[in-house]
Amino acid sequence: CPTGALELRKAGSIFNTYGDKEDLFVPGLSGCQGCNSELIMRHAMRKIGRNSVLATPPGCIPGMGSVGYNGKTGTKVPVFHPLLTNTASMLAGIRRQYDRVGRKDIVVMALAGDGGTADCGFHAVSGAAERGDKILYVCVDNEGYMNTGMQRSGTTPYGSWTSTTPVGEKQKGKTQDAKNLPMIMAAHKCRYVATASTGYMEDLYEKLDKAIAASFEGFSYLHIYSPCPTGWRIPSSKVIEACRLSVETNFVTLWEYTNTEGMRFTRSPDNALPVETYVKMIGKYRHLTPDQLAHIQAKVDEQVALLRIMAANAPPPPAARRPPAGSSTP
Amino acid sequence: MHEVRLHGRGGQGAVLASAILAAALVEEGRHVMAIPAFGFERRGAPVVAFLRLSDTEIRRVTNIYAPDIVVVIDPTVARAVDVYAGMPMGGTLVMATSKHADELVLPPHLGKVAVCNAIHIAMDIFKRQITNTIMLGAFAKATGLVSVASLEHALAETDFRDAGLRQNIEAVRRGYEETTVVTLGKEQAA
Amino acid sequence: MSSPTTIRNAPDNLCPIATEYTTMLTGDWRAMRPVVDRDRCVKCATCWLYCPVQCIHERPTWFDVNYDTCKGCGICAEECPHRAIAMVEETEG
Amino acid sequence: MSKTIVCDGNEAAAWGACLSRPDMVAVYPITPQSSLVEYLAKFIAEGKMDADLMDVEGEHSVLSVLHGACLAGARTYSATSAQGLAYMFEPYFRTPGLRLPMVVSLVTRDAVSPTCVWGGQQDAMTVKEVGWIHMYCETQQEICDTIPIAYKVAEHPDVMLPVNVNHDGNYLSYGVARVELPDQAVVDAFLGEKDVNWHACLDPERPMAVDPLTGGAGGVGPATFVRYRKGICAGMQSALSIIEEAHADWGRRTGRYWSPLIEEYRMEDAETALVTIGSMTGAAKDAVDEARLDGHRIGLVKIKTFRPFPIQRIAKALSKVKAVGVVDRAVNFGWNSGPVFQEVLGALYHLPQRIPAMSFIGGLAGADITVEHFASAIDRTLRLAAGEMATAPVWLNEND
Repeated sequence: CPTGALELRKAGSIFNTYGDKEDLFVPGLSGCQGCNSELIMRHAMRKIGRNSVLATPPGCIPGMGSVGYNGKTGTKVPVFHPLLTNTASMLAGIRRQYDRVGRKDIVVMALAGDGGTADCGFHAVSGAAERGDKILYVCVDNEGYMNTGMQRSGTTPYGSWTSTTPVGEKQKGKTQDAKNLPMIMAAHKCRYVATASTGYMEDLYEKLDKAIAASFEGFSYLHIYSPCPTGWRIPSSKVIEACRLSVETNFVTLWEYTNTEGMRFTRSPDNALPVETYVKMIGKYRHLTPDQLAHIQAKVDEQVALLRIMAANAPPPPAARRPPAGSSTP
Repeated sequence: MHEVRLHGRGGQGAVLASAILAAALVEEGRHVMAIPAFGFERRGAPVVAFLRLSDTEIRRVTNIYAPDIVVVIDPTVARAVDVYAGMPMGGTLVMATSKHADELVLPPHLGKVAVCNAIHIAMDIFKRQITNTIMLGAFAKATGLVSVASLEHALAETDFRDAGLRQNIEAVRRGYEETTVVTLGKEQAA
Repeated sequence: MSSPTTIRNAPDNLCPIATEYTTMLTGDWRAMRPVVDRDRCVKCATCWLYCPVQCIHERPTWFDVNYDTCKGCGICAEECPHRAIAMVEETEG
Repeated sequence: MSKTIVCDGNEAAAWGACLSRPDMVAVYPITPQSSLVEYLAKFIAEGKMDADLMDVEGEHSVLSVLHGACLAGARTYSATSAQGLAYMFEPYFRTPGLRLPMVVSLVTRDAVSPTCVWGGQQDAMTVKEVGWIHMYCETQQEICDTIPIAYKVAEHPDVMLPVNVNHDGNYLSYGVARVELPDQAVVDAFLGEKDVNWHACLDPERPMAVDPLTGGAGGVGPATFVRYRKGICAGMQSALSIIEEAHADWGRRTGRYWSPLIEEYRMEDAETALVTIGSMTGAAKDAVDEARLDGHRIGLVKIKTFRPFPIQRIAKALSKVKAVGVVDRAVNFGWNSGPVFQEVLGALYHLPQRIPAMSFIGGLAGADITVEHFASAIDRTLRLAAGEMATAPVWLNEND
């Protein structure tokens, strides 16, 4: 049984709190069957509400019609297509202007993919984080350019099949490891950085709460791991199961970072299942050799070890020095 | 119209001096166009700035190739560049040097030479070899094209990153007072 | 300083904007239809929590599916802790 | 009260921006623009200018933050050059389509390679077809005055297009001259209330989707896309008269009347003409005067507004001459000529007769175009008028 009584109670509690809140997307968005991005979008905006401005850079999120086609929109809040490369910058400009005119309560946010965040748009994300621009940046990481036909990105894991890291005689999937973007964002000393998974909705909701609050103080970054049934070749009904197994095997770790309390795991990485349990259910890993699998397991272990060190060394001195007046650094 | 070329080294403020001179000339109702010759303006490298002044509108936005006045604010830069290049018959040289005018080896067609021991004055005032504003005083004395009062007014409008206004006013005044002008008798051809 | 948020009718050739909602419905994408067993449903809301199109809605004693938008992904049936949802084939036609 | 200062073109641009009261200024330094953004930062730090300064990580983000700010209601300003413009190109291309009335100074510079950091108009000429209005300034004073004029044009409801106010790198950016700063109240009255996002905004009080996918081969897509493209063309054409009105209005308020689209110099009885653009024009006028002293009836047409291209004005101005020499500070590689030359040829096609024209290219990568260079160009144009044909461009600095 994948869900115990505890998880069941959590679903009810989220429903009781948010079930009446408005779904801020139209009923008919053209995400694939079982699309986890669509799930994230609808929950996130339901939580955030109408006093927001939403950027959805090119990818599945606008691709499913959230910014609409030919004069019709799919979103009930102000929404726009930034460029793939400039999401964080455009948001920073919006936020600065609204701060300037005293409208400081608007959530200025992105629902962006991994490509526009980790690859070609990274300069903008890094720049906005360094400046402490007060925005909420949600990266929906489906490990590649799923909207344009499943090409590899900087967050595609080692060994993964994609349309540009195919499987053949001479090469079997991606030959490099993924970059760990949330760790990079933690190194920017953002106001808030967290990882989340839709397999752990209560955790996701709590992190959204914190991320929204932090976005009024500085750069707030939420990285949500998001299996793509189409691009990863998993049955659409198995998406949540994939989420859960990715976490239970430590392939995905759930943690949060603040610049005052450092890093902490929000779900213990102890007693993890072998990573094989996860990858064997994902079609894009079907070709893995034992060596490749061993490499993935080693990288997972290595990453968890590093995170443990960071978490163990976490809390800095409690009364962190305040930046001088006039500083925009959170 | 007069065409002026300033020679110095990067970091001595030759370009800033041309801008201050431009402001002083405008103060006196003249038209100006000052253009720094552009290269790699690194500290110590030879630097050139151009300035045109006229009582009527100046339209051309071009470099200067035949300056009737040359101002050399660094005593050693003449070793590296031909400061007399393009000067017409009867031109004026304003030179920062510890030498007397008659000790200088000058080309035969100069009309006037003015010398100022600017380094000595700079060490007095700034404790460093900054000669640009001193040589503006020397320019005023040598050419009579601008007054010390106008230069002082222009200085007051200038942002100095290092030295203060009071020091620079003193620099202009001493530059003016301690410049010796020698007419060489060659009148301007034109 | 306040920003003048003048509401004017912009000409329709100026800049692509949209204020009307898309009316597309995705119910006809479905090959398999989730059917809720009302006796088994305990209203735990798990189906609602994980439904990507958020087409689950509450009835007095059970959770129901809006078939206008349900794409038939099967997550609700997979995740239901009480096996209260079955995926059945849509009829041909 | 207006105030006289003596400053270089970059400071003049910074003052023009300051007087236009932008809300948001985004900057990234690049030669020869750097001192311009340093002036802006200084004005803001000293409280002379009430704008938010965003020092961002590159030109791509410079324009991007301004897109966001503009859609949130801000009047915006920035400046760039050459490689910065190239890096900015992705959001640059997008700006006219969103009809964002921004003003960005291009401190024109030649583009690599060969590596160079000096003036030239290759950068601005390379982006002429994107939908930005382009105005080229001749003097420091014109830079200072044209920036407020540019806002007036950009924000006009019948235009709603971004404007580049261009000035030549090195010769104008660092060249120092007298500049009359208009009184703030005069500029305020000239510009009036800003309203930059009435047509498209990102505001929870007016929720809308900005820039949904548009086009495609079916349904309403093709017609919708065409409608927006034609809208930009219509805005450009409206701009021709609005640029003239704005310059006239500026003249009435400040006493300085700049030629808004083209300036005709000694064209009344001209038999041949030079066409110039930007800061080269002053030396060209001096050369025209000298040629006139030698008895040649030559005139000059300076292009101030390059986009939209004032086709009719140029055709009319050149309708009576026997030959035209067009001097460019950039290269059109595909036509083996200067880019302005090609534009002038297009305008001449509107005349019934065929007027021979030839292309001169000079002032690349900081090279000087002197009065002597123009004298040689005039000489060659006179020979063209006399029947000596031209097939290749003349490279003015080839033998410097």
